[in-house]
Amino acid sequence: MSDELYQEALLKLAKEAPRKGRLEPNDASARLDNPLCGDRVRIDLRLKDGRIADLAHEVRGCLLCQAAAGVIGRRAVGLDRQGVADLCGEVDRVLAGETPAVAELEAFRPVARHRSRHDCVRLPFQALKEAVDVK
Amino acid sequence: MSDELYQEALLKLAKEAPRKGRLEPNDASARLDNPLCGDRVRIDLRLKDGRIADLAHEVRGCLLCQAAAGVIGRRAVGLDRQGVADLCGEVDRVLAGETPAVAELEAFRPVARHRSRHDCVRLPFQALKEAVDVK
Amino acid sequence: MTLREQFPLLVSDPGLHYLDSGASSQVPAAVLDAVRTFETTQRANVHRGVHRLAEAATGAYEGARDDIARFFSASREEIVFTSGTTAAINLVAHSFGAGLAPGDEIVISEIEHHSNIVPWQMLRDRRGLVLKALPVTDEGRIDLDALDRVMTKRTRLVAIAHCSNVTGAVVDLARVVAAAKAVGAAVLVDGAQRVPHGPLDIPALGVDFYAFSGHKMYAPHGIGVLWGRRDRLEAMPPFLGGGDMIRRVTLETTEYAPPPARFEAGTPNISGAIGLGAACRWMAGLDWTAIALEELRLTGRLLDGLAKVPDVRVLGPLGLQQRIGVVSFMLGDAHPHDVAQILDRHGVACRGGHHCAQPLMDRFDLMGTTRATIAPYTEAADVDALLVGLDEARRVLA
Amino acid sequence: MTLREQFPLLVSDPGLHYLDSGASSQVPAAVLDAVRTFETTQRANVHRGVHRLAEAATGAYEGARDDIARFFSASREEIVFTSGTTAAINLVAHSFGAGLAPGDEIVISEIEHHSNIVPWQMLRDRRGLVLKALPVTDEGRIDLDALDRVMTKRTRLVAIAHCSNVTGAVVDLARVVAAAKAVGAAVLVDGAQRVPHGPLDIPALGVDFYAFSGHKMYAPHGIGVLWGRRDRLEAMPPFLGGGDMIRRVTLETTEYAPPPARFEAGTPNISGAIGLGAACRWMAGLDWTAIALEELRLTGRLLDGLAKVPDVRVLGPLGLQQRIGVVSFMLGDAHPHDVAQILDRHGVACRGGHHCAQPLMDRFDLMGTTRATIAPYTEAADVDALLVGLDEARRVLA
Ligand SMILES: Cc1ncc(COP(=O)(O)O)c(C=O)c1O
Ligand SMILES: Cc1ncc(COP(=O)(O)O)c(C=O)c1O
Repeated sequence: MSDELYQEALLKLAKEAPRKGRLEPNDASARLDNPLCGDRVRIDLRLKDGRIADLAHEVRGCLLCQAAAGVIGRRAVGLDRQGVADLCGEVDRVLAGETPAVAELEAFRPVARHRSRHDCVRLPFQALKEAVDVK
Repeated sequence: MSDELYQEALLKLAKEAPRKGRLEPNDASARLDNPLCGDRVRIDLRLKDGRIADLAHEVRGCLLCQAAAGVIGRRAVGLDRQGVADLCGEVDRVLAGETPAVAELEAFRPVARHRSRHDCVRLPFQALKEAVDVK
Repeated sequence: MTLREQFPLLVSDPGLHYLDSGASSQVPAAVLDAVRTFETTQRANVHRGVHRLAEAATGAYEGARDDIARFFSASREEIVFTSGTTAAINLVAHSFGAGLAPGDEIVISEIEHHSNIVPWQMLRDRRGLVLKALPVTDEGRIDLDALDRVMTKRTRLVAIAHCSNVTGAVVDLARVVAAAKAVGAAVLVDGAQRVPHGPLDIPALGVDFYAFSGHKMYAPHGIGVLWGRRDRLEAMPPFLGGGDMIRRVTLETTEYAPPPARFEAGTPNISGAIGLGAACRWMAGLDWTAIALEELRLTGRLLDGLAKVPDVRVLGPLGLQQRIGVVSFMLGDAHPHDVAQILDRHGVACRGGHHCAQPLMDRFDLMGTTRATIAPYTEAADVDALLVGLDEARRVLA
Repeated sequence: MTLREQFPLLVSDPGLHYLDSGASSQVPAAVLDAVRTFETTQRANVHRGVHRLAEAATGAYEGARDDIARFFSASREEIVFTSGTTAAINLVAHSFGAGLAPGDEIVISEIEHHSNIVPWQMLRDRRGLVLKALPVTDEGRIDLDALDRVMTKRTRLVAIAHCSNVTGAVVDLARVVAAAKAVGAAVLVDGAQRVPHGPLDIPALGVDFYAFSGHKMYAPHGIGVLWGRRDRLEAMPPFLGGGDMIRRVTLETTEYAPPPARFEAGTPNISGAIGLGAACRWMAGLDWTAIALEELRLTGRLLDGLAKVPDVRVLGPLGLQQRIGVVSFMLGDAHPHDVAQILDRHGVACRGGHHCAQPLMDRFDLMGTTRATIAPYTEAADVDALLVGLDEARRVLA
């Protein structure tokens, strides 16, 4: 596998991220900033029986951050709190250089070697976690 | 000339310093501390027509400081403001490694090489200067 | 030896195009050697010892203060060692700030680094002051025409960057000083970005405080200077309490030492100060007319090159007047982190982000910029490598 | 290689008997090399860059935080880098102090270093607090029996030295913690003199803050640590304002980052932190059981030798229990500067003076003491040279 950060798969995740924008009204919402780079992420959720029924994400950040939001747009609907925690765990695993169980996260494997970019990937997932945890 | 700090001449200046103690009442008095080593000097003066008529010095400090007070005890009576300034100038010269015009200061020549001790020698002279200047 | 050859890191990594000197410069062997000499032949604590190592350490430390004073045409009593620009500005915010009254006004600008914003906000909140900011022009300069409007009789301090760490713009300090003098305000200058670019007569600027960091001017991290006009420093209470800044301590009360010791509590960064002194001596030996010309030439080359790249927009002056070689730009909508990351693949070290100047980013509604800094050791090949890298960045990110 | 052989300065100056480690220790090659490696292969600013040098610098800097945390059994979020003990204590005085109300009480002791006195006096004056001091026994220990009397329901903080830099006495922190807990007060420990003498589980002490300096524990000057219990740090406002300690800055207001970043404004002393991390790794590799035994043996040799010199009086515990190898003494009425100066002629580096502990000097009505410190690299020959030198000092000064 190439260690090239900006592969087709990652660019696609970023550019074709479903569920961009805001969700109004929503049941839960979280906004997070990365103070070092100024990236900002907002996640809005609609919940039903403890599961994510719908969501939207708004990212002002780099491609890695956008691509991470792309994964959320594809994967997070249907998850409950535990499911979100598991997804975040998978993100940590891929950033530690391991093979993720979630196929879309494969595109982030080259990021493992770039510690300064880990937070770019984590930010949207942290926002997602905050949003489900608030509720 | 030996570069030995604690020569007979210096020890003698310190031990046999005339005019130790306080002068009460006095016309002028100055107390100075050296914050780095905690040395403390007090100079009391009686003045007449702008000249030092009598003085006393109280030193809580090292031998160099005591010896410097000893020079003052021997030399300062009779000096006016300018005379005190000249004496202080001589002290600076000897600490810069030059030959002083005042014989007693000869004993301080080895101090020139020990910058950390210059202030020990200067402190009593500074106090003397402050005392005449206050007046 | 060429200038570049004096930098061990640049020599050992010839594929590196280091254009991030605005964040931290590289360091010449002369400075590294001065530090190592201290650590291996003179190391001891300063001021309080009479043994030969303590004498040597004190001599080296105070000698560094002399070297720095000489380089900036200042006197040694005006050189206060701090851990950097940030610490120097915070010192003034506390010690000078202790004399301010509710309703007093402080003027900064929209272009400032967070280090020259946050300490004043905190002071404002502590003492009930008013904090105002000079706006920034579309060209990326502080708008000095606004001085008339912003300065009042309540203005006590103007705190302003000599050179912007984002746009490279150099401010006309004479105008600021005149406006401040007119209302009796003091002037603090954040010189962090100015000092790496050559000698400076600080007292001649007519300002009251001048702050800078060693790590941007070829010296170690963790050391910096607050230059203060003597009467200002003498009038100020201390900031930090501890050893070395006292005249006499009892359990009840403390008498403070005169400046600069009053503001240097605790064991100082001795090796850092020695490194900064060596950096000043090193800089003093260079031909700054030639270097300034070369920096200008390379800045021009960079600006010309950027002008030819589609989608690139420069944030800051497009000309070479009143600017240093700090050049910020945007590549279309691409995030500066992604741009910097791709440049890195070409060995080009640039900084991408908000550069600790978020209010300026807000002013231009930007997430950040990519920033390249021209330093005395920069060569045309470095600039060209950046331009080549940008081509790839465009392909990938556009 | 013996331990001593790892210290370039000691190797290159075999006639030196360095007994001034209480002021600043010497530094092993492992630490110097770590710093040089940073400066020549990784130098860049941290946190804000994505290029490979910035990545390497950030990795080395944050890796140092990990090494330090591990060495002190702490977690990395609790390790705040400062420029030294003095800065760490001032940080607490400002940030923790911001939560105190007029009439609240702070307890220090008569044995403290100025660094642990003056910041509290300044805080007292800023906020109308009451500052109390535990007395010192004739043996040169903090009198913990006075805790009952001095502590009240208004006591908010006890700030105390783990080991005295004058008498070498080690305080029974468990008693202090128990007394503080009983009234709900926090405990700050000045660990400057404790940390050079071996590993320590800081969280297990039960205290709230622990401050120390790198330069006394085999690391560079200009770096130190404030360890703070996580909940304490999280509850505290920042001290210095600037880059890196923010979450978001506008011209109007600023949101602060979580600890430890909240307390690390500005570009940090990167090489210093890396040096301190290397010092912790170096210390972690030593056999501290053997070293402690040897330090004890040499301290005993010194105390025994001093007991045989007429006119010598030791200020501090005469036994080896609950003390480190910091030994202070007076030679008749001789001024400690004169004693230290004569010792220097024998290659013996001792400190003479008030050791930034004037209240303790006042307590014993002394101008100062001569102080020798036993370190891991101290040998019997060093102690013996001191005793020989003292003989001459007696002849000259008596
Ligand atoms: C007990 C004690 N506390 C505090 C300090 C101050 O440390 P620093 O000067 O490194 O800030 C020292 C040493 O000077 C010390 O021995
Ligand atoms: C203009 C300006 N001011 C202040 C600073 C802060 O300097 P330091 O981080 O060294 O304290 C910087 C650099 O970071 C800067 O570029």
